[in-house]
Order: sequence, then C-alpha cells, then structure tokens
Amino acid sequence: METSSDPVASLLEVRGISKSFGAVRALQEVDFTLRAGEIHALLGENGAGKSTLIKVITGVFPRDAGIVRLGGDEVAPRSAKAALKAGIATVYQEVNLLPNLSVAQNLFLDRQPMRFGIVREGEMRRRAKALLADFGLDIDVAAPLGNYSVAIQHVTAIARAVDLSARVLILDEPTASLDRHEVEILFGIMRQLAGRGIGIVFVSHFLDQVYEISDRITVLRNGRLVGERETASLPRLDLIRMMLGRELAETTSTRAATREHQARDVCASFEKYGKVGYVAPFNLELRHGEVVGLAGLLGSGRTETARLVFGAERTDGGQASVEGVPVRLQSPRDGVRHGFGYCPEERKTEGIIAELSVRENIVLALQAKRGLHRPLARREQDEIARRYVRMLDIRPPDPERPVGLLSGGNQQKVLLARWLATSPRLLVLDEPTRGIDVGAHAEIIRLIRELCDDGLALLVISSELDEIVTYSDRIVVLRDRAHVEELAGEAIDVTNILAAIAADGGAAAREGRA
Amino acid sequence: MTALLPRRGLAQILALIVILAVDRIVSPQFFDLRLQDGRLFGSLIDVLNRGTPVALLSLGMVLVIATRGIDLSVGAIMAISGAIAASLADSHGLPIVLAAALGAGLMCGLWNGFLVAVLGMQPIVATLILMVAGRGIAQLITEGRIVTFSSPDLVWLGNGAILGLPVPVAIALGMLILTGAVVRGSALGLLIEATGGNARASELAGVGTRAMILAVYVWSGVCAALAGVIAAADIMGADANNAGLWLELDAILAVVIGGTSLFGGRFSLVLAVFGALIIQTMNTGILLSGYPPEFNLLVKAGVVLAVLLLQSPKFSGLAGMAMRLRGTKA
Amino acid sequence: AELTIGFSQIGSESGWRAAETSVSKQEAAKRKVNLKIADAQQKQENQIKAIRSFIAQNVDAIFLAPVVSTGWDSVLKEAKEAKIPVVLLDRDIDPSGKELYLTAVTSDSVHEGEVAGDWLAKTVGAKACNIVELQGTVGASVAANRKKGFDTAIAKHANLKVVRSQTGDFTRAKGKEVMESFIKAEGGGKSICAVYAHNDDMMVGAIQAMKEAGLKPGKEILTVSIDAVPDIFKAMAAGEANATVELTPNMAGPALDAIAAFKGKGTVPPKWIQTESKLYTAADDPQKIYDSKKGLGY
Amino acid sequence: MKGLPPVLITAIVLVAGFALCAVQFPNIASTRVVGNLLTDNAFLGVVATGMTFVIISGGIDLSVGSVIGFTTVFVALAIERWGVPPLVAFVAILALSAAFGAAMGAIIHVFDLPPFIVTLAGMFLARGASFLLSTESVPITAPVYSTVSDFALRVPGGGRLTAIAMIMLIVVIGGALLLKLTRFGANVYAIGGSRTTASLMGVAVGAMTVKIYMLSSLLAGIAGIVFSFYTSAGYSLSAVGVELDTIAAVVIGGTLLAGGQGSVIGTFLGVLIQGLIQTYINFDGTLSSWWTKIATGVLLFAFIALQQGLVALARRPVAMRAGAAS
Ligand SMILES: Nc1ncnc2c1ncn2[C@@H]1O[C@H](COP(=O)(O)OP(=O)(O)OP(=O)(O)O)[C@@H](O)[C@H]1O
Ligand SMILES: Nc1ncnc2c1ncn2[C@@H]1O[C@H](COP(=O)(O)OP(=O)(O)OP(=O)(O)O)[C@@H](O)[C@H]1O
Ligand SMILES: [Mg+2]
Ligand SMILES: [Mg+2]
Repeated sequence: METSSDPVASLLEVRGISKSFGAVRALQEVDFTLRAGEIHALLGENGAGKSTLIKVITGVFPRDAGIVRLGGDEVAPRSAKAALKAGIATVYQEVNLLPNLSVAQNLFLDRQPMRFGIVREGEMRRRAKALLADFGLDIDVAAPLGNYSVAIQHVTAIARAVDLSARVLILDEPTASLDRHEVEILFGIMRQLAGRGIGIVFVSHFLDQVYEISDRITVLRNGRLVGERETASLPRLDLIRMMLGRELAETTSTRAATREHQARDVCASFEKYGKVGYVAPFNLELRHGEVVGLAGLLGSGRTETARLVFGAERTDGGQASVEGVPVRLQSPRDGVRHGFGYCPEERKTEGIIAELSVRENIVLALQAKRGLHRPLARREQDEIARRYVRMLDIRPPDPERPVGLLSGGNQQKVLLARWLATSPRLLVLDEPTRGIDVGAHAEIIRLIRELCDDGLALLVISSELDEIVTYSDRIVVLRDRAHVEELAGEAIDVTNILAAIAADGGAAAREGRA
Repeated sequence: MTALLPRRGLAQILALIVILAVDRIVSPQFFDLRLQDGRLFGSLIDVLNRGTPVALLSLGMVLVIATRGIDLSVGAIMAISGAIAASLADSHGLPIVLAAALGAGLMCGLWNGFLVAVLGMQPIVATLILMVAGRGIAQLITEGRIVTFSSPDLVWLGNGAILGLPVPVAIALGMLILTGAVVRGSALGLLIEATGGNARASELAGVGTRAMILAVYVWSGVCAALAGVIAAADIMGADANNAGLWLELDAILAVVIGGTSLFGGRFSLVLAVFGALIIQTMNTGILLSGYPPEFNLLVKAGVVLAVLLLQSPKFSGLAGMAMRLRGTKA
Repeated sequence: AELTIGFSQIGSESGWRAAETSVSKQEAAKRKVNLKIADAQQKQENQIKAIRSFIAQNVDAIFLAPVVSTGWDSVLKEAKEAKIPVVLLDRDIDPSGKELYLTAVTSDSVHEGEVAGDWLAKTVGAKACNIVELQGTVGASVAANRKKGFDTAIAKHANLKVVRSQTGDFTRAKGKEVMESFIKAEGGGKSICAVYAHNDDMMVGAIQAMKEAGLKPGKEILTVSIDAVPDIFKAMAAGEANATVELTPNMAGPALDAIAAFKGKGTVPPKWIQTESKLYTAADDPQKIYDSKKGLGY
Repeated sequence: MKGLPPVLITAIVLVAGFALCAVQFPNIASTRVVGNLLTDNAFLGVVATGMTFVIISGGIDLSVGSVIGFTTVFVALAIERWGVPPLVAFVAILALSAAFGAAMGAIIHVFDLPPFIVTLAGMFLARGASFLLSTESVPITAPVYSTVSDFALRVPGGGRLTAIAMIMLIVVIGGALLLKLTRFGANVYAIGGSRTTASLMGVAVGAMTVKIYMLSSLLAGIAGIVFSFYTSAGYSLSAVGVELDTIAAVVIGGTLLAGGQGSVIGTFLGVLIQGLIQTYINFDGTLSSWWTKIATGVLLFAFIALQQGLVALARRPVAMRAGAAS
C-alpha cells in the first residue's frame, strides 16, 4: 500500500474509512487522496465499494470509522447538502435527477436565481441554456427532464455538478450512457476544471477512458484499498490484475473471423415494422445462432427498435413472424410467450424490482411465462438462483439479498439471469455491458457468444462500437429513427459503422434535434 | 414458527403482548375463559370475534396495498352484501344468500379493478367512487331501514360456534388459510409483489400486471362481502347506514401495522391479520377500561403512534444510540 | 296554489331517521304539498348549501332538521331576507336564533331521558341498582341531552347508580359490542341491574349480547331505551325488553299544518310545538304497536 | 401541438358541467349560485390548497378534517368562555395547528413512517382533543363574527362575494404563487419526484417535510376559522370526513397522488366541481338519501372519466414523443 504524502497538494484526504451494511463490509479502512487539479480515477470491480466510498465522503451514508479532510480541515458532512456547501459536487451513479421537473429546475434546484423571494424563471432558463451549450446540447430547458433520453439526463446531471463544484467534483460512472462525442466534450470540460485547480474523482469501467483522462488511479477490491498509482506508469495488464486480483482470460477480438458463415434458420422476422413518430418501418431478420448489433447515435431509435421487436410497444402495421409463423406482438407477455427476452437499458426503472430478492428477480420472467398455476417450487427457485449467481458471478453471492442493495453492475447481471432462466429463443439486450467491470464485461461477451453457439438469436444494442464489432454477425445502423444500413461479414468494422452514421446529415441530426 | 412469522413480525408480537398486558391491568378478568352454551366466552374471544370483520377486510386490503393500491370502498361493500344477505335470508337458503352477497362483492371488486387497471384511475379516487355510491346502493336495498331476519342458518353464521370457537372467527381463520394457500401456493404472491414493487419492470418481464391488479380488487371485494355478511349475521339485521362505516381506515391501519408498505411490494397476510387483532385488542381494552368515551380517540392515537414507532427501524436505531450515549457518559 | 317546501334532512343514519323522511313524504302528499327533500349526509355544510339553494329556488317555506344546534344564524338570516319562513323539525337550534325561524316542532330530548329515568326509578323501587349506559355518538346533542335527563331523574334516588357508560354510536353493532364488554367487566353481568340506551337500536344489540352471555334481558336485567322503533316492540313482546320512550317520526305533520295556517290566514304558530314523549312498556300490547309501526319506513 | 394542459381540461370539464346543469335548472346560472359556490366551499378551498402541497410532495394528510373541527371548538371556547379577544384566539390556534403539523412532519421524517398512518393518528388525536374541550356545540356571539359573516360584496343578480370566499380566493392565489414561483415550491415538486434524489441534490428534505405538513395544518387551521365564521359556532363533530372530500378535490384537479405533479389552480377547480355536484343534487331535490349518494358517486365518476378521457386525447401526440424518449 502506498499513499500520497504531500500534504500541501492534497485537497481531499480520506483516512481509514470503514462502512458496513449489516453483515456486508462494504469498506474496510480505505485511504484515498485527491490532489488539487488532478483527475483521479477510482477503479474496481462491481461491488468493490466505489460508490459507497463516494457516498460516505459526501455524507449520504454515515461512516463507521475514519476521517475526511478537505483542504486540511476535517469535515463530516451529514447530508448531500452539507457536502455541496463544503464545495464537493457529485454525480451519483444511479439516481440522477428529477424527471418531473424541468431541465432548468433540475440544474438550479435549491439555488435558483431569485428576486424578492421569487424564482427568476427567465434568467434561470437563460443560464440553463448557456450551461448546456457548453456540453453541446441545445434543448428546450422548460420541458420536463423525463421527456429526454438517459443520455441527456446524464449530461444534465453532469452539467449541474460541474456548475456546482467549488473544490471537488466527483463523477460516478458519468460516461456509462454517453457516446464518444459527448465523452469528448466531457473530457474537455474536466481538463478545463482541473486546470483551474479543482480535484476530480472519476469512476469508470472503460479503461481506455481512464488512460485517456486520468493522472492517477486508486484501485479498490472487496472494500479494501489495493493501491494508488500514477496512470502513466501503470501498464494496463497490471491494472486489471490489481482490480481482479487475478489474470483476465484472453478474449479473442474478432468473432466473424472465427466462425464459418452458413445459412441459419430464421428465428424471427419483422416486415415493415414501425410506429409513427417512433421509428420508421423497417425489415429485420433474426436468425438462430446469430448476433445482430444495433448501432447508432443516442436518440437514433435503437431502443425503440428493441421495444418493438420485443412487443413492449405496438407496431402500426407490418408483420412479425416467429419460426416462419405470423404472430401478433401486442404486449411484453406476447413477447415472453414466443420465447423472447428483453433487458432494458433503464435498469432501475424498467428492470429490477429493488425490494425483491435476487432469487425472486431471477425467476420472475420464468414464472410469468409458466403462468400462475405452475408455481416454481421454492427448491427449484433456489436452484435456478444459485446456478445463475455462480454462472454470472453475482456478488455478494447471496440469493436472498434484495436486489436494490447490489451494486449497479451486479444488478445488470441479475437482469441477464432473469432472461437466461427462461431459455429464450431470442434475447434483446439494450446496453448489456453498461456499468459492468472489466472482468464481468469479458464474461458477458463470452456469454453472448456461448448463447449464440447454443442457437439463440440475439439483438444487441451497444454504444461501444469496439465491443459491438467483436460479437456481431450483422450490424444494423440507425440514423434519425430509421434503419439506414446493414453491415455483414467483412464489412463489419468501426470505420464502416461511423461512415454509415455520419453519411449525409448525420451530424446535422445530432445538433438539430431539440 | 419462524417460517410462519418472519423476524419482522417481532415488533407486532411485542406490541400485541404489551397491549394485552395493559388490558389485563385495566380489566383483571381479561384472560378468563369459560364455556357457555358450547361456546367459549370471555374477553379474549370478544377480541377475536369483534376483530373478525377488520381481519377479513385486511386480508383483501393487504393484497391491494401490495400492488400499490388502496381500497376505500370495503366498508360500503360490507353494507351492500349485508343488505343483500338480510333481504334474501328469510326467503332463500344459505347457499343462495351467500352466493348473492359474495357475488355482489365480487362485482364491486371487478368495478374497482376495472377503474384502476383498465381506465388507469388513481386507486384512492377510483375506490372513493364506490365508497360513496356503494353505501347509497346498500341503503337503496334496505330503504334506510334496518332489515332484520330470523333465518337460523344465517344467524348461526354470526353467533354459532364450531368447537367452541365463534363461527366468524373460524371463517376468518379459514379465509386466512385459503388466501395464504392461493397466494403463496401459486405464483400469485410473487407476481403481486413484483407488480407492486415495480409495475413497469414487471410488465416488461411478462407479468400480466393488469390481471394482478384486477384480481386483488376482486379478492378485496369478496373479503369485504364476507365481512358484511358476518356483520349482518351478528346483529341479525342489515344496517346499511352504519355497517362497515369507517372500517376501511381500520383495515388500512391493520395492514400498515402488519408491516406492509403503502408503497406496495412485500406483504404479509398473517401480520395484517395480526394488525387487525392489535387494533381490536386496543378497542376492547378501551371498552373495558371504563374511561369516558371522550378519551377513546386519544388513546387510539397514542397506541397507533406507539406501535408504529416500535416498528420503525430508525426508532430502534435512535433508542440504541441513546442507550449507548448514556452508557458512555456513565 | 300548491306549496313548495324545501326540507333539509340530516341524512339517513338510523331507521328512525328513515321513518321520519318517509312519514314526512306521506304527510306532504296527504296535504298535496310539493316537498323537496335535500339529504345532507350528516354534514352541516351540506345543510347550509341546501338551504341556500332552496332560497335560490324561491321555495315557499323551508323545513330544517338541524344536525347541530349552532351555526345557522347567517343562512337563516338570508332566508328571512328572502321572506321564506323556516320551521325546525326534530331538533332545536341555539337560542340566539329564536327570531330567525317561525316555529320548532321537536321533542324535548332531555325530557325523554327523564321519562326513561323516572320509569326505571319507579320500577326498581328501593333496592340498589347498578345501571350501565349506552351513549349515543360522542358530541351529538341528543346523546348529551338524553344523558342529562336520565342523570337528573336518577339523581333523586341514591340506590340508582350508573356504573359504566360508553358510546355505542347509536348503532346495533356497537351497542352489542359495548354491552359484551360491560358484561365481562361486571363479572359476567351478574351485578348489572339495568341497561339504559340512548336509542333502541343500541338496545336491540345489547339484548343480543345479554342473551348470548346467558343472561335474561327483560327479566334479570331491566332495559329502557328511547325512540320506540318497531324492533324494540318485538323484543318487548318476547319479554326481552321492558320500556321505551317514543320519539315520534311525524314531525312534518304539525309543521305542515302550521305553515298552511301561516300562509293561508297569517296565523303565527307558537314558537315551540312540542311532541309527546310517550312511554311504552310491556303492558301496552307491544305486538299490536309493532304491527302498526312496521309499515312506517323504520 | 403541445396538447392541452390538464388544468385547462379540468376547467373545460367544470364549465361544461356547469352549462349542463344550467340547461336543466336555469336558476343555477346566476351570480347568486356562483357566489354561494364560493362561500359554501370556502373552507374546502383553503384546506385543499394545503393538501395540494402535501400530495405533490408525495404525502397525504388525513388530519385536516379533525384540525378544522378542533379549531372551531378552540376558537369558540377561547372567545366565548375564556374571554380571549378573537384576533388573539386566531393567532393562538394558528400557532397551535402549525406546531401540530410540524410535529407530524417531524415524526414522518425522523422515524421514516408512512404519512398516511401518522396523519391518521393525528386525525384521531385532534378529534379526540376537541371532544375533551367540549362535546357540545358552542355558539360564537362575538361582534366580529356577525360583521365578518354579514360582510359581502354584492354583485348584480343577487350574488354575494362573502368575506370567507375572499379569504379562500386569497389563499388559493397565494398558494398557487408559492408553489409555482418560489424555491419552496420547486422543492415540493422535487421531493414528490423522489425523496432520495432530491436529498442527493441538496434539498433539505427533513426541513421541507416539516414545513409542508406545517403548511397543511396551518391552512387547515385557517379553514377552521373560516368554518367558524361560516357557522358562527364551534363543534367537535364539524368537518368529519372532510379529508376525503379534500383529497378527492385535489385529485380531480389533476394532482397525482404519487406526487411530483399537480397545481393549486387545478385543486381549486376540483373543489368547484365537487361543489357543483352538490348544488346540482340540491337543486334536483327529489333524491332520497341513497340516491343522493349514488348520484354523487356517478357524477364523480363521470367527471373523472371525462377528464381522463380528455387528458388522454390531449396527450396523444405528446405521448408518442414521451414514449420515444424512453
Ligand atoms: N444501501 C446498501 N445496503 C446494503 N448493502 C449495500 C448498500 N449499498 C451498497 N451495498 C453493498 O456494498 C458493496 C459495495 O457496493 P458499491 O455500490 O459501492 O459498489 P461499486 O464499486 O460502486 O460497484 P459498481 O461498479 O457495480 O457500481 C456491494 O456489495 C453492495 O451490495
Ligand atoms: N444530442 C441530442 N440532442 C437533442 N435531443 C436528443 C439528443 N440525443 C437524443 N435526443 C432525444 O432523446 C430521445 C430518445 O433517445 P433514445 O435514448 O430513445 O435513443 P436510442 O437510439 O435508443 O439511444 P440509446 O439507446 O443509446 O439511449 C429522442 O427523442 C431525441 O429527441
Ligand atoms: Mg457503483
Ligand atoms: Mg435508448
């Protein structure tokens, strides 16, 4: 263990922090030092304790032991409000903002420009617009935040924190739902803030980004500090070893090459499928043993395509067939009945049922599919849950834990397990690796391939183009809520996707949609 | 035992014991039991017997609340089913009387469920409609009178005994077991909890959330109807004006005392019934105490708050902290 | 011309109230008066609204069965300004409003309590007697008055003592529940000599409770209650109840006559038309009274 | 393109309902009836304004009816029996009710208990306390009372805008401004959106909760004073069940019980819709007690269904965009 010892430059000092949730020791005597003007990556596997450390620092969770010093003075904020007052601004991982309030209100909540006790609405909107403009966003700030996509919501949360950060800015997985362009903008702003002497804590599972932006790295594992290093002097493999405590199994990078192409049976096909104002009619064929990737910018209509395919949204016309038989997909139940599965991108609101246990969350879809009268015996449930907890390495490996208490990445694994348990023929995954650590990331990609080899049809959405090209057999590119291009075989590579996205007015679409 | 009453039932059991002890203090003969005409007789039996309507209501209510709903109409449904049962009792056999009364409850539940699940109304207003109109319907049936009957079958339902236990108590016990068997024996329980925990996510997992919501309101209607029949059988008459009046609040209270959150999700049938018993133990204690009735509500308010505080994890946390503080000072 | 009269009725909280409503309708029909009944669902604010809308509709007279004695001044003033005579039915209002209404057709509920108390004192004689009391709804003026009257009547007799008093909300179910507790609290009911209930409905419930406890109401335990609804006569006929004090449901009849005289010849009626508080006991052929009362809409 | 806001739809429903009633009973379309509507529902408008804040913040307050009852008794006794000047009595009761609300808010926050039940206990407590003060109704004869209850601006057509109606309008307008224009109002919406998120964003959720219930009880206290003007009396059983009327008015006004959305103006319209239903039934005058209840239920259903239908229609184009955003 090595810690920084230059007291002059250290802005935020955390010493000997411990935190337990009942029997779970989320943090044990963790030290952490943030210097003024540096960008410091906080890394670790899912459940390592990153988010907990952040919440302890900002006083959301009371700590069991340890001290926090800000600029040399000991601080013990009792609430997020107090932390803000002390100059620590945070974007938390899961809960972002308030969807029922306008974008402007979200940005200026509890610090609106006032005159005579009255909020200056116009002034607030003007400032909100200016603030978001820095992030390349030109949207109606008077509209409720909930009307916008996750990405925009995330950018808004970041913009708020950036605007608030007096001394320390903490970003817990800010880039999980952003695409490259937005990440670039964010990094630009982070560098600018660091230049002004603000210390930035950056949590991410994207190691490329970590190497691109951070000055130093602190790694946690199982709630303990593993070490602190200069980014420049830490080889990537060493970093992974620090995080996992073991070597990462090699993953082959291209899939198309390793698999022979042969005509496969069609699992499901969609003709002239679409919905007015939602996504333009498209044709799509999904085959057994094949991964189809959906690529596109944020807001290009990938999620919409996925929801139509699964039956979460009704089509205006067109025809769907499963195994060649025409079917009607009116509701998710229909989708489930035909052997489809769907992991939504909004894990918290559309995926997990926080209060229920890991076991119950896993068996839910299977039970819904079997119907009321054929309840899974408790023994079967336990067995299914145990199997997937082991298979996906869900941590902590306690099937009776409420899923809401798991770390974000582990919640994602539970959702995946929910659908795998139904032995689906078609699985639709919307951003399945978002917020997942390197180890689990590799695991999920391996799983996607395995499922594919077992004859499953997969439709996968990912903003990670590098990732999507490694496992897709075909890639459908979307732009402006329409399917514009399909790439297959040799044509699958990042450059081609980017070219398809950018073709005539792609950039215009990005800027102009407000 | 621990399987039946989960650890979270501890606070409720403790509360019940404390209230029973207080009852024993205000009324020394509280625990006396004797056999009277083949029927157990004593204050404890009164608690069970008088607690029956609310216990039955809470059996339906707890499921409704588990889906994030609420059913304000149960009192009115009691009045309707009681009125129907009383009007038919002297001219028809018990099976027909029961079928008609419970059928009416079922229809009421269906109506509530339709408004909530299909029309998407907010449960509190959706059921407020039937709360208001339903009592009117009941009064329409009785024309505002107390319709009396003498059919021995129906009277037995209110005043008879099975193995010394009052029939209503046996019925409530039977309903608890039946509901438990249906809900926990099938996947209903899980799917209801999922629906209440996160309806959108459950829907996407293929759960028929509408059907779940419809089902719980129907069940609540049936339970309320049964409670109404029993209430009518008890006084050998249907009092549409007063039967079940304000009992919806008691039922909700019972459910919450039983540890089920008004925000839906996890529920416990046994503890909801326990909640009903706690309320009735308190009520009976008040009646036995001999205090002037002006104090009734104050006592009730105090007990409710105390029971809730006992359950609040924050409270035990604070209490623990206070203890530790005192410890360090000493 | 045919008279139109607005009647702001309290609601339908008991069989007696239902009977009052239906008797009012019958009496109005007899006199060919157009009676508009607005039901207030037990809420004073609804009664005030109803009176206001009667004024807005320019009715010939207003009948008011006030849910509470106070709070009528301003709305009755409005009626006075609009020159619409008001008659109170069944319950009186606060004295300050005396000049705001034409007349009140009511019984004296304090007196009712007294009649009940006097009967009990006379029946018991000199032996000691523990009484349990089933009160009406807490806060209801009728309940307070019937308690007061009864208390005054028995105060003169040292051998009579109210040992327990609890509210039964004027309902059968609560009457039964409260009586059950009284029996338990008074050693199985052995020490109870009489039950006094503020209305018959509670008494009917109490009688059931006593029977279920193996006691003999009407014989071992005396009963006296108020209202004279049909079911108490049935109990009397069966020897399970002893006495009741009548509160006639026909308040509208005298009121209609008074209005007719006032409108026709300008006769100003007396300020208070008191109805009789008649005592009925088992000696009054309860079965016959039961049969005659059955059809009145109780 | 944006579709009609819910408040406008509620207003349309109210006007349409009023027109329908007026077709059947022409007398309804008079300034007198409109004036009565405001006067008769003044206390309801005042409590409903407070309830709107509570419900938007995701809570509920069942104690308001009892607080009104307690207030009337307290004021009556203070003025008539204890000889306190009316103004002092008002100040005292408002302080008392505000403290009562604050206590409920504090319990809800500190012990993390459901508002439904805490305020239910509050309802028992306030009602029980008014029984203790006096079980009989106490007339108030202080001159202020007759002055205030007789005061009214006369409008052509027999209409009267009474003092208590004016108090209600002031409270409604004040409440609407407080909710829409101030930081406090924004925080109410924020807490209703999500308590935890609001807290993470730096809103002092605990203090807000206390203030919100304090406001609700304070307004219930004002409503109690209004009620005492309305009836010139204090009575321990007054305003029983008013909490449900209030909640219904708020919800009819388009406020979501789940919290996070709603408006005071909508609530005001909801109060008027309920008043209109009552007026219609009174004008009809042929309904027995039971038909009154059934008709109230049916009309309630009709209004809500109509409103929901219109909202769904108006939302349609918006819904697509909202759907698209998910
Ligand atoms: N409120 C809570 N109650 C109980 N346990 C919790 C709670 N919050 C977190 N934990 C547990 O603490 C551990 C650390 O979780 P934390 O959220 O800090 O992980 P993380 O490093 O942020 O992971 P991820 O990368 O998946 O976001 C996990 O085992 C988690 O289950
Ligand atoms: N850069 C942007 N500027 C303005 N509006 C945007 C932008 N990006 C997305 N939106 C809005 O977000 C809404 C929906 O985005 P959504 O998340 O559904 O798209 P998506 O293709 O599924 O993307 P992803 O799955 O990556 O989140 C669109 O209605 C669009 O108006
Ligand atoms: Mg985390
Ligand atoms: Mg999307």
